[in-house]
Amino acid sequence: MIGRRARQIFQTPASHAANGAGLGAADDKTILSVEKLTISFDGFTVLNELDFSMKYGEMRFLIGPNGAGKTTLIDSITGKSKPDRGRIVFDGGTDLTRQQEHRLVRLGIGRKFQTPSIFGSLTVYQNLEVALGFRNRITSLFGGIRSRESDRIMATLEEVALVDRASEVAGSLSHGEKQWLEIGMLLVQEPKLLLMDEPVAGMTRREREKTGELLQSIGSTRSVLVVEHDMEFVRRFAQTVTVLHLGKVLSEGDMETVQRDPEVVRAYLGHGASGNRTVAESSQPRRGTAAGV
Amino acid sequence: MEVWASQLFNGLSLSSILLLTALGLALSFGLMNVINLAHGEFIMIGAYTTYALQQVAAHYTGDPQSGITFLIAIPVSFIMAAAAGYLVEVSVIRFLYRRPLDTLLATWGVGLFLQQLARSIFGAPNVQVVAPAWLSGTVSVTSGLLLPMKRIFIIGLVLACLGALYLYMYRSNEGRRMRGVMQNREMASSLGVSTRRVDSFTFALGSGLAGVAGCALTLIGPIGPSLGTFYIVDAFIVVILGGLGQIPGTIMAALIIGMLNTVFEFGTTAVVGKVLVFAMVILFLQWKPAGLMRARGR
Amino acid sequence: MSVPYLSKALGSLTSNTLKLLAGLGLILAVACGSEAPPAPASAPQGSAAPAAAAVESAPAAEESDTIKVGILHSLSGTMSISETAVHDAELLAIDEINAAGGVMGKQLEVVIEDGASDWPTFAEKARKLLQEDQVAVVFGGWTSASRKAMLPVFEANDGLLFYPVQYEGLETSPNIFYTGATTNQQIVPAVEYLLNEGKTKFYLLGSDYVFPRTSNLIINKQLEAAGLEAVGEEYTPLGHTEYSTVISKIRAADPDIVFNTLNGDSNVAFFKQLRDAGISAEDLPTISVSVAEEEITGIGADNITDHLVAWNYFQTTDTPENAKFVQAFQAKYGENRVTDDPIEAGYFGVYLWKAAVEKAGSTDVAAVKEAAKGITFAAPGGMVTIHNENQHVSKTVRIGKVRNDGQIDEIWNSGAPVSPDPYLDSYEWASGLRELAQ
Amino acid sequence: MISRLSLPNAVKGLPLPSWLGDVASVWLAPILVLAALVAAPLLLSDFRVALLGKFLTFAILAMSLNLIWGYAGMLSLGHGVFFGLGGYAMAMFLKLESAGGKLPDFMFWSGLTELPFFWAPFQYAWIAIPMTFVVPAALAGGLGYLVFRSRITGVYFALITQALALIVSILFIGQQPYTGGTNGITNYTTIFGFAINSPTTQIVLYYATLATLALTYLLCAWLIASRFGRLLVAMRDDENRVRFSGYNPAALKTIVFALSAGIAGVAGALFTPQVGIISPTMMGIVPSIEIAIWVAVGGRGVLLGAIVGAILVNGAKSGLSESFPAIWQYFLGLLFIGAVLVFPSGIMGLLRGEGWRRPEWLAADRLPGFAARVLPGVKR
Repeated sequence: MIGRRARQIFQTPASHAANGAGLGAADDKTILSVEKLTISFDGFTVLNELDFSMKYGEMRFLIGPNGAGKTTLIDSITGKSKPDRGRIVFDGGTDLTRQQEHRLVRLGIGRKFQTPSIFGSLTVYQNLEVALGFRNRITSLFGGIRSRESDRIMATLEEVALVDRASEVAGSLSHGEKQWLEIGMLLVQEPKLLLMDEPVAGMTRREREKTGELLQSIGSTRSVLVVEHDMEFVRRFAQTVTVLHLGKVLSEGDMETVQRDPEVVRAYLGHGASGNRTVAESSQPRRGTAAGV
Repeated sequence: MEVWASQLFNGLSLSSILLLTALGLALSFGLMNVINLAHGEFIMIGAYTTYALQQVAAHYTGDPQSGITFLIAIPVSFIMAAAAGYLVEVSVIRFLYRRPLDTLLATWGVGLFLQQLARSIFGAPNVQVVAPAWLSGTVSVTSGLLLPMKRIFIIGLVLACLGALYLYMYRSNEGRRMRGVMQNREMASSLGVSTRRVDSFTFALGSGLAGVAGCALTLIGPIGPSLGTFYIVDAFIVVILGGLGQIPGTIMAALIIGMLNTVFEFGTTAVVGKVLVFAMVILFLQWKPAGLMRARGR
Repeated sequence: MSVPYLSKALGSLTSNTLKLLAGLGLILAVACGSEAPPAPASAPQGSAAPAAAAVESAPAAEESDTIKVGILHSLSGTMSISETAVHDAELLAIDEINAAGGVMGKQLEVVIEDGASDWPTFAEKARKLLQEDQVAVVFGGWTSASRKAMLPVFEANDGLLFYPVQYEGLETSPNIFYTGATTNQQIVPAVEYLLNEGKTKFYLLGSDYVFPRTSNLIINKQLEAAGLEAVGEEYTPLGHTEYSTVISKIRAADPDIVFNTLNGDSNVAFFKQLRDAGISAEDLPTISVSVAEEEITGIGADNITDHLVAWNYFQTTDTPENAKFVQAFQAKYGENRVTDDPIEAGYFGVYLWKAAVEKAGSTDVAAVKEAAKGITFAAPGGMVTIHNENQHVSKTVRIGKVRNDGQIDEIWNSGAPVSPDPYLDSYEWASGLRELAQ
Repeated sequence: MISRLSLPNAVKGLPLPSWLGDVASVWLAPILVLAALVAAPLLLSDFRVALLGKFLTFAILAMSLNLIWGYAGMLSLGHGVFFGLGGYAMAMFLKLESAGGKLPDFMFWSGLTELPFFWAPFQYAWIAIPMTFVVPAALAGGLGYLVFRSRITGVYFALITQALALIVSILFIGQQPYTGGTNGITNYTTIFGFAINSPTTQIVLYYATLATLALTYLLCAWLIASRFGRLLVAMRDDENRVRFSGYNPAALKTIVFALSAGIAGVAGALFTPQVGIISPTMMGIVPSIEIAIWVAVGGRGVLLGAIVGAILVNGAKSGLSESFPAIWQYFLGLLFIGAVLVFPSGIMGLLRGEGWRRPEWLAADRLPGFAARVLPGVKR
């Protein structure tokens, strides 16, 4: 439980300055603009007037100690959590906060979950097929698939290196392969903004490396927001990093700058956790409310 | 006004019966996520235990109305039903954890089996349990407001069960282990708690409470092989409305359903009253799918 | 079809096919079920006496030595609490008849089926008895619903059903003999009795199904004719066990008699809770038409002492036939067993059929029906006579008061058997019932 | 219908055209079953044919439940209601035909003097027969929309549909003037002018039921093989991922639930004229659970499983109750326990040799094992 006093301590001028950069920046280069977003669960404020924005084609890493509100932020962008106040403007105009989840996907927002979320009893190919079909009219659900679509699926499988396993039941894949499959399912939908919640959690070193490269190639063509605890991974692949703490943006910039920010250091140390979190810890499922316990 | 006062009491009394039948379910369904459709048959076991005990006692003492026999029947019913529950858990349920819908089908089979067993042992017709003399009669509050002793006794019994359950769950080591397993199975297991043992115990406890309910129900209702079927659905509705795993929620739900049912039934008919209550519960779940009491988030 | 499950290798296809064929054979075998000879009659309760005599007679070769008869009651499900006893009584009658040389020198062979308290099952089993087993007659049914479900089957297959329970009347099927009371042999005289006793404020309480609703329709007409109106009418779902609110309503309506048409288990709850509420038969008497000695056992005699019941027979009915019947019944099924009206009606139904067959000299349905007209039998409850047209029986109406040992003291009877009048043609206030009912 | 990618390797290795393998593996078993059922009336007595005809309506019903339970993972314990509604719609038509313009008998007993307005349209076959599908589908659609919108799944869905069974059966029993009460609606004389009880009519009804069963099978097979079918399986595996793939699971589930209910209704419509009665006992809690048992015994998620399960369990029920009228419920109880415990993938699973192992999706049930962690079945 983090007390009110602690919260006051961490609301420093520095963080306000960082927020300022995002405010009113909804120009045509901004794909996502979160404005004064507040969410609370059972009276505990998880996001506190949060301001945050991202540009087209940008790959952003989101870090912060436990209970900082990272997953809640992603939840609210994807419609899973409804905010108490504030707006989330996407792609030049749409307010996301009152939309149903599946509509947000149709707008072009894809989300990867912490634990791989795939269809275990369908084949890898069929997994992508289901993901691809989301824009179809209901009537076309009853037909077979077209060759153009088949090509798309194969191309995506190539991208996530699962071509060989196309006809295997997805439930039999390794953990890392499942994560890639899930990423593949997002890619095949060609989203404008991709949200990834700890994509390398539970992966081996080699798999992490491969995933990082995959992320970079994805990030070159679209906007990607990655929540990650693995600092080594962040250091290796991040360009811009946003630090979230107690429901506010604490610091923003490249990894170097952020790491040197005294507020950030204090936030991590003050919370009793080191910057180098272990993989095991970061793969623990967490909900915003857990911070209250 | 006496009509309303007596209706209030009727509502309370119905609530106490609902709670008594639902309490065991709140454990097995609420805490273990086992849909035990044989719960009604454990109630039946309690009722027949009371009957059998009374027959035996009457045979030796010649006095079927002995109040002592009935008092002894309460713990004996608990033990018999708990033993049956333990057997069922060990032989069937334990293979089905994590498959709640399958527990539903299997326990349905168990229920059929137990009903037929009762029919084979005690015969198909209803049997009778003679209520002890001290439970007959009424307590008169005013001249027009008479409260049946049996109803008061059942309300007291429910309170006693709740008290005992509270003490068990929060004051005993066994109960602490149980709560631990229910909240985080893996963690409890890694701390050396035998989750197998706790599962069997919890299920037996839930069945035992059904047995107590069966014993009490002999006072006011029929005692036959299909006795359980009269109570099981209402009990499930109470647990669902209360919210899974929430004993306080179950208590609240029993009170609400009992009161509403009584009011509706008084205002309309028994049939319409029942339908209205179910419809309201479904509508309520639209609004709050988790029931009255939400389990804490993880 | 989902591919990963289904597409096993083609190589194993042959063996799978074989297995499937075996499975199909199994299906058909089961569907053909017991083409084998039916199970011999055996008492359903473990406690009961040995099987009916002589049913072990060799099947096909000497088939003309036996006559097959069916018994179809609910042996499982909620209705089994009432129906098993009737089933027992019918078996007793068949045993007695077999022991005495059978019907026309032939032994009766019983085929027992379980209606399972489910009406479509009654229809299915009735069809099975008639078409597969080709039984000469079926004794069975309890609820009106089960009779209504069986009726078209008996009519289409030209079978014969003896139905042993009092019912709501308004029915005459050419293929059914009704050995229980119709309304003018139970409900109508009961209301008349109560009116004569000076009761004016009737409260009608029943389970929510056809018998109570039709009965109350008739009672309301009857009260109307007497210039009265029921002070309350209440129905509870079948299997209802919570009566405190209903009792509050009754109290508020302040009747001087409750006319009770509740069914089965609900009676147990109602009477226990009525007594708990401090209402004795002295304060407020009830008259029940579905509570007999068997039900009283389950209710507990002390809970229903001094309340009234209307029937055609009580275990205490003082006839030599009854003394013999009660003794035989208890000898076969146990000292603590009781007899009651439907049990008696089930029992003498078998004898009525025997008499008709012997008179007709054949088990042919048309011949038996013709011969049955006017046949009489000295039943435990007194003389019964099959009516010439409507195939109901004349029986004596009795009203009794429950004793604290569970037996019933007769306090009034109709003197002579009352002729059955299922459409109440002979009552002016009931005019129009027949036209509308047909 | 089957994507080439998913063909098992063993099939690829054989010198046969691959489509032949597909056809054989997918269609051989159903064709054999169909052939047996077509031939059955030649081998069986009238009574057994009528009985088998009843089982076939149960097979259709089981298939409708299998569609939503076996594939989409939603166990409805209210399917008896939909079956019953279809049966009642048909019964209303038959009763009006039999009454020949007069008021049906039970209405009179209950004090009605004229036909209720909603009964009137059912005298026309062209309204009554579509209604056997439409009425249950509409009820399921309405309830499904409410339930799925609030993301009620799993155990909760099962219990809510069970409550539906209770409410509807109480309502039907209570509304005697309009529904015939406990008795239900019975005693029909003719269907389209033919005597309903004549052996010829019954044989025609049998084949009509068989044809409906075959059509339903084809419909389900086509659905399952389509993208829609994949989506159903996908929802069973991970509803959240379906939602975050841009679909609206509530809409998809409502559609399939309504479709399933409609099929159940058609099964009920075929049941009524063959058995000669429809009553609220069919809509209560007990039959609805039994339907699930048929599917479980036959094999969940296998189309043919539902058919085999329905016929076998009901055959066993009839056979056992005929041979052991007093104690047959022991066997039934044990069969149910065994079906779940010993061969969870059902008879079809046993036949395919996957016998005692259980399918992956069953072991990893969608519901978290213990309720103390967030509520099972309710995704918030």
